[in-house]
Amino acid sequence: MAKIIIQTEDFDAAAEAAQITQNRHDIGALVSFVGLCRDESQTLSALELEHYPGMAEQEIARIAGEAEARWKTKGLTIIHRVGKIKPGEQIVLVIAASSHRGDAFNAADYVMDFLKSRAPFWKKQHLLDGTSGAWVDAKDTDEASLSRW
Amino acid sequence: MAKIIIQTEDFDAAAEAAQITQNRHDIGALVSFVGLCRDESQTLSALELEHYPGMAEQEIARIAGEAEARWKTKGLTIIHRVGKIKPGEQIVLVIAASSHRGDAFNAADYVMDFLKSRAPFWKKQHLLDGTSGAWVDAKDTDEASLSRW
Amino acid sequence: MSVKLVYFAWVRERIGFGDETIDLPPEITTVADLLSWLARRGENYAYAFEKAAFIRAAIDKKHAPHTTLITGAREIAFFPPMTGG
Amino acid sequence: MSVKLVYFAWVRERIGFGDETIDLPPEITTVADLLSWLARRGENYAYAFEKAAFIRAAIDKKHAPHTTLITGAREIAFFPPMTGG
Repeated sequence: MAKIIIQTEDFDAAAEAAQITQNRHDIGALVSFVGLCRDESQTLSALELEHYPGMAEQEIARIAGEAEARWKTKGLTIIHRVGKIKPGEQIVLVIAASSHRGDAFNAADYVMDFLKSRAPFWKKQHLLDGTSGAWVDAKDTDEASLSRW
Repeated sequence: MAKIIIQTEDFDAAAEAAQITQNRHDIGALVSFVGLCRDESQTLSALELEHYPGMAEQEIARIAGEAEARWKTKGLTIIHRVGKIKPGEQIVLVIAASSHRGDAFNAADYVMDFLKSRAPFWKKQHLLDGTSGAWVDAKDTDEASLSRW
Repeated sequence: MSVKLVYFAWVRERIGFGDETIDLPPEITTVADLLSWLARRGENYAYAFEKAAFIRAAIDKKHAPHTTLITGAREIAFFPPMTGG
Repeated sequence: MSVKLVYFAWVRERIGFGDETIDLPPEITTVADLLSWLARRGENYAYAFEKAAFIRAAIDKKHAPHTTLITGAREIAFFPPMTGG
């Protein structure tokens, strides 16, 4: 069973990884993905993450369950933040643990791919000049990436 | 340029990740791989990691360079421990940072695949009963995995 | 049939509120029917659903293609393509 | 030609030491030649190299297939397939 949290606060990736591996000697591979708020143009004040309460948790649980059915995971933690997130801050964490690296890489990669295109979250840009910018558009490449699986 | 270290001491994955991301707003994805010492049979006292000094660093640098040429990375850190490592302890760390998750996942996955089969490290088992067990055999699946790239 | 409608992101912004409960005429049987019917309710809805094919829907918190029957639905959501992660 | 030979893992254990510097007869020109020649030097070498095709080699710290010419090599390493990571 995956650990799934949606929260406004930041998360501690190292503490989450330790929680998965502590007192276990059967985990050989731990893959962590951290998604961060980018701002290459230096115009962004924050991204505001909106989500569909209830559905977001349920949809992530469904994606996690598919990953767990497909690969031999020994731990799967997914934390997604909502609310305003500043450039450089963490948005999402996926940790997959397994005996072998292939399963851990695949599970983390799979979860992130489906999280991007299937979990009900939306990003709105708040700009440094005080205006609210556009909503971030979904990328065709994200949808196309799903066909890998 | 990748940061490459071979050391006997343990490493701090969170500190290494922070070193890559600090004061930067252009990193959107950070993939970390930690390889741990497994002991599902509960017979292992430690794995002893032997390496070929000089060649190990050089070979990892070559693998890292290929990953950096192939994917758009904005940070790549590789730490490999040598000496005796107990069950549950960390053996290897690969962190790849990029704007987008695909590049970060691919770079970390690629580096781990080639590290396994091309970097001159060898693992010997020391057992709880005081005897020295066999050297760990290379797996055909590791060599086969390289054909993905 | 009375159903709760919920809106997210720019669909919510364009409509002007996040949820409402409405009575649906019996001829509205699919998500696509509901989208067309809503688009005729006012300028705000017309604006939100101007590219109807682009809008995603969920019935009772599960993704639902536009061909899905809405019979028995308690909550129907409309939102743009998702951009989480 | 004088060359430094280095051995790792169970190749090192079977031979009994980690390195040596030896003079090679001129007819030894490839890694494969060197492996066969070493295997005839004693029981320890014969044991280490009994499955010669399985043994990996490096010349001056770069991987070298068995067909590689050893001309000009300063350090030649022999070791089992690698098991790092």
